[in-house]
This record gives sequence, C-alpha cells and structure tokens, in this order.
Amino acid sequence: MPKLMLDDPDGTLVMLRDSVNGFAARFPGPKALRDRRGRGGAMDPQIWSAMAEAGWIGLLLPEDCGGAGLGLREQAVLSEALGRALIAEPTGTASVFAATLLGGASSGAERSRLAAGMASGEIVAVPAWTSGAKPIVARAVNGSIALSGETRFVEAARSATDFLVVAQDADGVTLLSVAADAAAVAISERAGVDGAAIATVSFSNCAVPTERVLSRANRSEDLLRKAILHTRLALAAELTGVASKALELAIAYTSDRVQFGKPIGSFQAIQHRLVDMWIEGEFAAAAVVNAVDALQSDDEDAAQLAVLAAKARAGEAAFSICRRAVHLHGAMGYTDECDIGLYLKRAINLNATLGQPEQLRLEFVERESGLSRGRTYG
Amino acid sequence: MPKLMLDDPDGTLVMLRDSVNGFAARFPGPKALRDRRGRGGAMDPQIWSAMAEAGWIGLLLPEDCGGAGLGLREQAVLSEALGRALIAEPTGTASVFAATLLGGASSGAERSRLAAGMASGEIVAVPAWTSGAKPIVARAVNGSIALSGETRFVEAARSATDFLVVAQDADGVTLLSVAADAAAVAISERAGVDGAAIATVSFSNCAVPTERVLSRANRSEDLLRKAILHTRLALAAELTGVASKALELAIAYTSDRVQFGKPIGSFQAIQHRLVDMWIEGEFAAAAVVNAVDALQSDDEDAAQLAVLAAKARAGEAAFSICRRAVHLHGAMGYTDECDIGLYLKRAINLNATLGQPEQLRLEFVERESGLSRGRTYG
Amino acid sequence: MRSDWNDIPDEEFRATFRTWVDQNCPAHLRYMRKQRPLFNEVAEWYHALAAKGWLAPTWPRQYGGMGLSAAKHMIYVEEWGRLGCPRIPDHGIGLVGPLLIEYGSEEQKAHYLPRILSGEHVWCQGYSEPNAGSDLASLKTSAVLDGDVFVVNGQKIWTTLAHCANWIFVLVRTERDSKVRQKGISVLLLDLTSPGVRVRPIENLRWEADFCEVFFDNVRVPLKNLVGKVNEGWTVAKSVLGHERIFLGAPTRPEYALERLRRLAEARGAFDDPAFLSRFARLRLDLYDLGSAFERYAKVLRAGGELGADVSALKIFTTELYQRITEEMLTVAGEEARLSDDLVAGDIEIDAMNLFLDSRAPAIFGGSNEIQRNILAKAVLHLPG
Amino acid sequence: MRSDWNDIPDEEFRATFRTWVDQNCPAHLRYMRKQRPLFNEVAEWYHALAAKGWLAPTWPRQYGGMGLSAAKHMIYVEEWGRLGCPRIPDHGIGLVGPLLIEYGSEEQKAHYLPRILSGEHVWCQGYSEPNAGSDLASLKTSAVLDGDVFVVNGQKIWTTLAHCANWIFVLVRTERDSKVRQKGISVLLLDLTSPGVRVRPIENLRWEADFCEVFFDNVRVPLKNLVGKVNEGWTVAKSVLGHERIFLGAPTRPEYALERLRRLAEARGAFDDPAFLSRFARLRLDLYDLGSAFERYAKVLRAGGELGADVSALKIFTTELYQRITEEMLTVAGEEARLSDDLVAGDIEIDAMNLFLDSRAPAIFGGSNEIQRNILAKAVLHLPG
Repeated sequence: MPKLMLDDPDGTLVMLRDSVNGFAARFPGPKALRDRRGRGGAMDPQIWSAMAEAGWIGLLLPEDCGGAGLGLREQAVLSEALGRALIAEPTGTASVFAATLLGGASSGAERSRLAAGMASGEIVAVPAWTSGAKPIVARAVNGSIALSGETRFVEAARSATDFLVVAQDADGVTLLSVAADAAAVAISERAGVDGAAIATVSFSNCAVPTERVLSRANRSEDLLRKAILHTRLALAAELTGVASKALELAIAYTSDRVQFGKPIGSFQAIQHRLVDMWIEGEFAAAAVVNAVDALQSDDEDAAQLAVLAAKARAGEAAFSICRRAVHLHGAMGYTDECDIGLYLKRAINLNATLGQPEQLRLEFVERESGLSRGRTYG
Repeated sequence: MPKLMLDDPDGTLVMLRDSVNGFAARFPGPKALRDRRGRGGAMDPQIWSAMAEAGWIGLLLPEDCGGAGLGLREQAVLSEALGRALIAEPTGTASVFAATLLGGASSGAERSRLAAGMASGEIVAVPAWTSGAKPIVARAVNGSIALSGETRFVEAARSATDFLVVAQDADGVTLLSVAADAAAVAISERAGVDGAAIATVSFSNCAVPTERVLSRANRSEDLLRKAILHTRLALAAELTGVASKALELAIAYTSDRVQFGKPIGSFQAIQHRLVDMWIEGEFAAAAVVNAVDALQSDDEDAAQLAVLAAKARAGEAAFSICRRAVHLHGAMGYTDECDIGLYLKRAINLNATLGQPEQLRLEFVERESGLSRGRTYG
Repeated sequence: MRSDWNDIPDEEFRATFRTWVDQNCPAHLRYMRKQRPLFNEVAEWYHALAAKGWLAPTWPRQYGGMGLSAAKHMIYVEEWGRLGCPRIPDHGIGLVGPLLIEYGSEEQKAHYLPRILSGEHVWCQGYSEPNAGSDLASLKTSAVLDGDVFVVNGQKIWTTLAHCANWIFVLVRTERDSKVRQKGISVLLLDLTSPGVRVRPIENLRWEADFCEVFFDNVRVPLKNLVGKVNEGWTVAKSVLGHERIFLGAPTRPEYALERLRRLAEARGAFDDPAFLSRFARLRLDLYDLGSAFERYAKVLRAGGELGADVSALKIFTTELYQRITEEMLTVAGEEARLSDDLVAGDIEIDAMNLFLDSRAPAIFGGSNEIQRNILAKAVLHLPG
Repeated sequence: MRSDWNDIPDEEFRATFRTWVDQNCPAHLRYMRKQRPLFNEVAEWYHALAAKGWLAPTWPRQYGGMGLSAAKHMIYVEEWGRLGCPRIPDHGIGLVGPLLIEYGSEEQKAHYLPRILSGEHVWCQGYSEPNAGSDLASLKTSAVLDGDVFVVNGQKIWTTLAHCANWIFVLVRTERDSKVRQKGISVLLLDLTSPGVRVRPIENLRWEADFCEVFFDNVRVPLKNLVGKVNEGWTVAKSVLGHERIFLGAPTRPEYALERLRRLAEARGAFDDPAFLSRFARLRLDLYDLGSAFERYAKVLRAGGELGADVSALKIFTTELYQRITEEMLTVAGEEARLSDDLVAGDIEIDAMNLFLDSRAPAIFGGSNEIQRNILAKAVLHLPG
C-alpha cells in the first residue's frame, strides 16, 4: 500500500509507526470517531492525554521548551500513521500549528507554560485564526490588550484551555494566548462531517494581559507562514494515510465479496479501478516525501511549492480514493456501520482544511510564475 | 449504434440514408479523404457534382429558387449519414451555410444564378466569414463596391467559384457574392488535419458590381445568425455520424482481435469503456434530435440553446469516442492505413469548426442566464 | 363514473392533475430533506390521494387505479416531482399491486389490493440478502412446506422501510437442488407481525435509517400466500418493473442538486470565478442533455412502444451526474465543506453534505452501475462473452 | 585510462557530461520534431559519441561502454533530454549489447559489439507479430533447423526503424508443440540483407514511417547466430529491460508538451482566462508530482536496489498526462485545431497536431496501459485471479 518512503537510518520512523499501531489497538480510531458524535463533537480527554504521553503532541516543539526536538520527517510519518488508524484528533491544528507558533515565539514564561502544558496534555492550545478572513483586532487599553473580532472553522474549541490568537495591531501581526474560559470569549459550534464540532470563536473586547503576548509584528508573520506550511504538510501526510487505508479496505472487501461465484475483485473493471486508486495513492505519498525533502533544504520558495503540491495531491487522492472505495463496498459502503464511510468523511474534513486542491494548485502556478509575489498567506 | 431517432412517416429519411449508403459504395469516404491529401486538399469535382446530382447540395434552398424544399430534419439525417460514411466534403459550409444565406437573400438574378448553380453542382459557393474576427469592409466606389479585409478558416477556397462575403458597410452587415477568380482576391492555404486545405482569403480593395449584393443590413444580420445556427446543427449531426461509426469500428475490431485466447472485447475493462462511449454517442444523437425539434418550434431562444448544446455534446462525444477508438485499435490504430485515424481527424476538424464545446457551453449558460443578451453571433 | 384519463389531451391532464395536487399536498411535506419518509410522516397525503382515487396511477380502474398509459404516467410523475411532493412508501402501489394484478389469484387481489389503497397494509420488498445482491439468484432464505404452511428461515437486507411496513413480499428458495439457480425460487406474501420476524434498521451515511435487515426464524406463512406457481417465482420477481425502469433514469435528483448548487454558488460569489462557471456550464449541459436523452425514451413509451435494455444509459448517466454535482458543491463550499450542517446561503439553507452523501446511493441501488454496464455490453453492444 | 565514472560525484559528472554534449551535439539536431530519426539523419552525432567513448552508457568498460551505474545513467539520460539531443537508433546500444553481454558467446560479443559502436551494424528488434502484440508468447514466426542453418519464415510488425537497420534480433518459434507457450521460443541474430527478407514501412498517424513490417521467406540464418540456448529464448527476450524500465515513465514527453502548451497559451492570451488557468494548473501539478514519483523510484536505483512491477505506475501516468496536455493544446488552438500545420506563436512555431497525434502512441507501445494495469492488479495489489 502507498506509504511515505523516507530514509530511516536509526529506526525512529519504524518505532513511531509501531507505537501508533499499538495505540490504535487500545483506542481504535473508528470507535473513537463514533463516540465523539455522541459527545457532540468534543475531544476525548483520555485519548488526547494518551497521545501527549506518547510524545506526539507538540512533537515539533524545540528542545529548549521541553519538546522532543523531532522534525518534520517524524511529524509526517506520525500524521500518516494517525490517518491510517483514523485517530481523528485535531493533530494538525492543536499540535502542529500550535507547536510551530510556540516554537518560534519569544522566550518567556507564557511560552514555557504553554509548551510544557501541551507536551504533558494538560493544556490544549488551539490556534484561532481564519485564512483570508477579517483579522482579529488588538488594541492597547489600560496596560492590557483588548481583542475584538471572530475566527471561524476552529476545531476543538470547546476542549481548548487556551486559544493562540493571531491578531492585527497597529504594528502588524501579533500572536498571543487567551484563556479559553475568559468572559468575553464566545464559542458557537456547528456539526462537522466527521463528528468533530467546528466552531466560530468570537472575542468581544476581550481583555488579555500583556504577559500573554507571544510574538510581535514581523516575526509573527513569518511564524504564521511557517505554521501554515507545517500544518499543510501534516494534513497532506494524514490524508495520505487515510487514502492508503481506504484503498486497503477496498481491496480486502472486493477480494472477499463473492458474487456470480467469483470475488468481485477478480473482475477486470474493478481491478483497473483499484489500480488507478493505488496510483493516486502512490503519487500522494511521493508528493509528501518530496515536500519533506524540500522543507529540509534552505530554499523556501521550493518548499512552499512542494507543500502546496503535496496538500493538493493528497487531498484530491484521499477524497477520490475514499469515494470510490465507498462505492466498491456496495450497499454496505452506504451504511454508517461500515468503517469505509468514516474514512470518506475524515478525508473531506482534512481536504477542506487550509485549502482545497483547486485553490492550492492555483496558488502553486501563481507562485511559480511570479504572477503574485505579493501574497504571503494561504 | 447511436442514430438520430426522428419520425419518418413518409420514409424520406430512410431513403436519404439508403442513398448515402449507395453513394458511399461508389465513392468510399476513406479513399476520397486519402486522395484529397494527394491533391493538396482541393475538392474532388466529381464527388461534389455527384452529391449535387443526388440533390444534397443546397438541400435547404427553398423551392422558389430551385431547391428541394426539404428542411432541417432531412439535412440532419443527411449530415449524419455523410459523417458515418466519412464523406468529408465541405457540406456544412458550402451547402448548409451557403443555402441558408441564399435562401433568405433578396430575390434577384444573382440569387437565382447562384442557387441554380449550387443545386446543379456547377457553382461552388463558399461562405467567406470569420467568427469574432475583424469584418471585411465594404465601401461604395464609383457605382461598384470595394471590399477590403480577410477571412480565415475558409474551406475549399481553391475550389470555390464564388465567395459569399459577409461584409460591414456604413449601414451594417451586407451580403454579396464575389467571383473567386477576381484579381484582387488572394488565397493562402494551410494543411488541415483531415487533408482538406484551410485558407485565408484576402480582398485588397476588390471591386464588386452592385448586382452582386444579395442582402443588406438588418436582414443580413438575421441571415448570418440563422446560417450559423443551421450549420452548427448540421455539424453536430455529422459529428454524431462520425462518432457512431467510430464506435462501430471499435466494437468490430475488439470483437475480432484475439489476445490471450479471447477477443479483447470480452475483457470487462474494454466492455465498460465501450459502453461509456456508446452512452456518449446516444446522448449526442438525443441532443441533435432535441435541436431539430426545437428548430421546428417558434421559440428562437430555445432553438439557440438546443443547437449550442447539440454541437457541444456531439463535438465532445465524437472527439472522445474517436480518441478511445484509436486506442482500442492498438498499434493498428496508430497507423495511417487504418481508417479509424481518419475518423479521429475528421472529428477534430468538425469539432473545431464554429465553436469548440467549452466555448459553446459558456455561451449556453450566458444565454440562459441572460447575462449577455447583447451578443448576437458565435 | 368519470371518463378514461387516457382520452384527455396530455396538457389538459397535466393541468388538472397539477392544480389538484398543488392545492392538496400539504405545504409542510413539500421538498422534504428525507428521500424516504416513513408512512406515518406522510400518511395524510397518502389518504388524500386514496380518497381522490389518484393513489395508484397505473393500476387498472377496476381495481381502484387510474389506469394511466405510460405517457400519462410520465406526466403524473413529472408534476409530482416539480411540485416537490414527498415520496410515499410506494412498494404496495408500485410493486405488489402490479404483481398481484398479473400473477395473483382472484382471492389475493380481492383481499390485498383494497388494503393497499386504504393504507392498512404497508408493504416492503424482500429481495436482497447479504450474499445475494447484484447476484440475486444466489439467495438462500428458505421456505419449506409443512402441510399447508411454508416455514421460512433466513435473512433479507437492504429492505427499504421495513421498519414502517407490516407486510413484505419476499423471494424465497423452495427448491435447493436445481441446476439453474434461477429455478426453485418462489414469491410469498408475508405478514411482518408474524412470530419469528425481527426487523433491524440500518443507519446510512446520512445518519438516517431507510433500510433494514429482516430476519426470519421459523416464520409460518400459509400456502395461500404464495404468488404464482411454486419454484417459478423468478419470472414473477423480475416482471414487476416494466416501463417504470425509465424513472430510475429520471433527471429529478441532479435537477434538484444543480439548483441547490446554483443557489450556493450565487451566495458565495462563485459565478464571478470563470473557472467555476466553466465547470458549472459542463454540469448544466449534462443535465440539459439528460433531458433530451430522457425524452428519447419517453417518446417510445408515448408511442406505445416498450423499452429495451438500452434505457440503462439513463440510469448510469443520471446517477453519476448527481454525484458530480454534489462533489462540485463541496468544492464551492470551501472550508465549509467540513460541515455536516446545512450551509446558509442568503435566506435559505443548502443541504450540501446531505446531498453529497445521498448521491452515493443511487449508483449502487437498483442494480449497480457496473451491473448496468455489463448488461449493456451484452444486450445492446453484443460484445463477445 | 580514465578513472571510473561512478567514483565521480554526481554533480561533477553531470557538469562534465553536460558541457561536452552541449558543445558537441550539432545545433540543427536539437529538439527535432521527429521522435525517431533515421540513422543517417543523426549519424554525425552517433559517431561523435562513439569517438568520445560515450555512446554506450551502461555497457561495461571492457566492451567500450561507460560502465555507468543506474544512478549515473539517469543523469546521462536527463541531461541528454534537457539539451534536446535527438534520439539515436539505439536498439544496438540499449538492447542487443546488453543481451549479448549477458547471454552471447565470446565470439558473438567480439564480433558484434564493436560493429554496434562503429555504426556498421544498425539493429532493430523483431518481437511483435500481427497476432502477437500484448500476448507476445503467441508468436508464430518459425525457424526450422536445416543442418547448421535455421530457415526462418513468418512476419514481424511494429518493427521500429527496420528500414534503416541492417540487422534484426528476432524472436522465433523453434518448437511448436510445447504446452507452455513461453517455451519453444529462441532468439536469433539475423542479417536483414539476407535473401528472402522484405521490409515494408508503415506510415503512422503523423504521416511518418517509424515502424515497419518485416517478412521472412525461407531466410537462412547460421546456427551460430542463435543467442543462448535453443527453445529458451523467452527468458533472454524478457531480460533485456532492467532498470531501464524507469525511462518508460520518464516525464520527458509531457514536460516538453507542457512547455509548448505554455508558449501557445501565452501567444493566444489564454492565461487571461481563469478557466484555462485552472486546467493548466492541474496539468502543471500533474507534471510536478510525476517528478516526485519518478524520484521515488530513482532513489531506489541510486541506493543500488532493483525496481519492482510497481514502476509501471509511472508509465501509465506519464503517457496519459502526455495525452491530456496535447488535448488541451487543441482546445487552446480553437478553430486552428483543424490544422495539421504547426501553429505560429509569436516568433516560434508550435507543433500542436504533431504532438497530439504522437501522444496516441506511448499509451499503446511498450505494453499497453491496459496490460500494465493487469500486471499491477496481480503483482502489486495481489487481487484475486
């Protein structure tokens, strides 16, 4: 099955994959995903702590704030494995995005508090930022900072202990943390397709102590760009895992299901379709590996292109493979009891996060042709 | 095989189809098409006269100028049959377009001369008009009319006896005929994909006697719109015939060709592809029938939409069916000796004439939504 | 007694039908999100149709039907759809009625037909089994004759609306050893309230239960509930769909979905993006041409002809178009494609995810599109075996 | 004697190779329209490579080759492509050489290898027959031993460049009755100037003849021209493609075509149309990702590994991408898509129709994409038979 082919000289990657498999045996992804719907989309604190205990939350945090000092190769393999196992916690945002922001933030007590809490699982730090939307405005008022505005599509908002808010002040972009239970913070949730609630988080003149500022203009802009880059990579890897497992399920089902005296997987039209799905999965895996490699070079332009391509390819592949896998499961695939539908729904969520393929492809060609060098984010 | 399903109470349509089959036995389409390449793309006068003799040239001419008084149903069935038989003469332009222009022109000696000559095959009247291009300019000079400008993508220019020129004068659009051998007419040819030469015809202050004016402003605009409408219908019908025959050839070849001890047409992946090709062909035929029906109602808007849809569908279907049919012929399909490639090339020509599918579809939705009621042609 | 509907000109019939339906179908039942409402949810509309005598369009008038020709029936279905009337549990009307009228005994007709019209009997259809889907003839649910009673054991699946039905017409194997698998199958009318019957609804991808598993554990069915001859049920079972196969290919679903896409795209400003417009135009033309293709087959019916296997082209095209339209909705939805909640678009809500998930089903049910292509390859293109 | 090429760092090798090729490959031979020039058309470049010792990249150095590793060979091929060097008739270099080096006798190696390098022998490959294409093992051309001479009768087809070759290595059936069809096949080296040989070029869709039919009528071939053992030629025949299978999936053709599409689109103003831009972006990303996928297999070779059946993914993707790009060219060409002449785009000419027609071939040759999918289904996905 399609898989990220990365050098693994010291066996770290094999260990990571094994530990996810062990974890999935204790906390099977499909069951957790179904349970989450019953809870109205809130995170399962037990699963998140166990993930933190395994060292997966804030994997990208640098060692100077208690992180494992592991890099994007490890994150990609972890995300891929989580995708395969359908461990559908908000790893992309509440771990990768958050850790990239914190990792580059100014040293200080707040950064240390958040980083340590993330790694231990006690703090759930959820980024509050919407691509392309009107930014949250930060004003200095009486020695504290007042935030106004709203962010959309926030995952796990109700489970957050802190929001990492990207706001606009007079100097540019500023990054600060806000206690999730602050009075002037309002959360309005809607049901997500894979059972996770997706929220709009509003700040109505919300007062934040200046100690909670994590990074100021210029630096924050770079940080945000980097956080998007890393999160897209992680999402692409997770999508690749989802796609690969969905393909595996489709192969198993069609090899098993007998009609007209033969497994339906022996019919040539089904075989060719499975081969096409497999090729898409292989291309997704290769695109993610290419992005991992590019991120390890010094060429930021090349890395941006590679990540755009990887997220676009993996998103398209996962959506398309899962759709066809559902179809190949026949009537069974149309039931909620069959896991394959959960993979489809997970693929839809991840594919729609931080840019669908069409948008990413257009950004790629614009970037490459230098048509719009001015755009920085998204 | 896909076929235009039209009521045929008096058997006219069956007779038309039979007569094309008889003709094709005398003048096999693929052979004529190969011969034409050897002649540098010029028409075969013998074939054109025989077509005129059969009553097919100027089929749409009204009875008042010597036409058969037959209508678009008959033209559609004729064009479809010619497409099937790959009788690749410029029927769409030098018969349908020309006859529609002449049929609506003002009565007079020139109209009668041209109509009679077309029907007898002695005159080859070729429309000289380019969609969307800078129009030919007509000025009154010393009691005659001087034409300047050029038209592109003119078929059979070298074989024309007269050009039917759509020109712009001070009052609007005027239609007139120009002797093809007039001194100030220049023809520059390029090779077309199906062996027919495609020309640019230029008029350098070309003097034309006023007797050659066929129709003046207002009326000419309507005429041109109608000519485009009829020609697109005829092209759509011809494309449907090309598609249907290409599918038939692909079915015959795959039913015949044995590999691994079985005809390759027994392999399910091939069967499903052929079924998809057949569905496209059926939809093309249904779209053309719908357009024929719509043209017989009084609702011109509905007719315009139906014709746009038919030309788009038939063009896309023919191109796609022929491409896949070539592939299904394996290495044989890649040779010039095998007829299937000629069908592909013919489909490319007809599909590119008077609007490719993408353009026609956009025009359809614009028309339907009333976004651009201002545009009249093309 | 009123005159024969088929003698009325089409447009007059259309107007008459449309006017009454528009006035009598309750507003709160129009354009329901649910594709398959339960009987109780639409009972008032069911009874209103019955009272008017318009519940059974194709049954002969002697049995309380309208006796419509195929052409008139198409108008009936078209107007029904255009007015957004809900689908009623129609297995009794559409399947059991015609089955009994063709193969049932006089006693069976006299007993069952009025009870369908009154709504006393709500029917479901027991064909598919876990290992007999596309390959229906491999069904295993058995019926063994014990005196004048069949004892039924086995399981059916994908039994639509079994949880609101009280009767099932069920295909059973009455002869195990026949060489031709299509032999040895019989059709029984089975009371779902009999001891030994268990119905389990199955939730679908849209978190609704519209089909069920039905288990039979020594269920006793009187011999008189056999339809037609014993062991010759295959012909009976296969016969129930006549000209109605055209409706599997009706443009209704993609038509509805495209309109929703248009509204969503307008609300999101997507029509300002020519790349979207280009994709929309393709979908729009596919729908338009589907109308032309549908008309090609409808003409055959109007002329009194019968449909061949080629009508499957419509089923394949319409179900795949429906999917492509709903996939485009998710593209237009952008980040909101992550939601299962409906999307707000101006003053209406668009059920994008509901439609996307719903569109997964028709390509499978009623004979998967792969099976349809197999049939077309053989029956229409005559490709080698 | 120069040092081992494989000891030189990759980038240094690349630079050395590139510099010399750029200086020595004649300008008029760069970026030829013809995919498959005849020997005479590129002879000067062939001899220049031979004189430099760079004609046979993968042959061991003892036979006059460069002895390149798979990794270095990839660089050789990449730079060759980037500089627009013409393909030379390479059956001798790429197929016959490796075949003889692995299976040939010492006499055969000593006789034939130098004549390949000198250009005295120009080779072609006689595998396919009219009824043995995808199903090669069903070949029928026969060779019957008559003393120490094989008498060959039959016909080959799709024999690339046979009309400029003077030798053919040909698969023949030497044993008619074996149960396993792959048995009883042998490989012969056959002089095309022998009596009884007739070569007929076949014109292709692009009105060029790059392949031929070859007829054998009692052609006499000395026993010493047998390669390997009699009746065991299938293994020999199948072995000649090793790591070079990766090049069937190289992005070269779509890369070239996309650049032409870009130029045409610029000249026609198509980039102002966001709908085109959206389609272009998809093609561009397909090409970019093809590069990533190619790299995944190239890494295996660089690490000294061997390629599995999965490398066919590249062949399928690259050939179908090539087709989609050239189809888009015809869309951009608008009414001009009717021309077979090249299209004027600013100061260059774009061979849109030439590329469109050329792109029909690679999806068929080298094992049709259907055969590739069959292989992948079995060998990689392990689907049931």
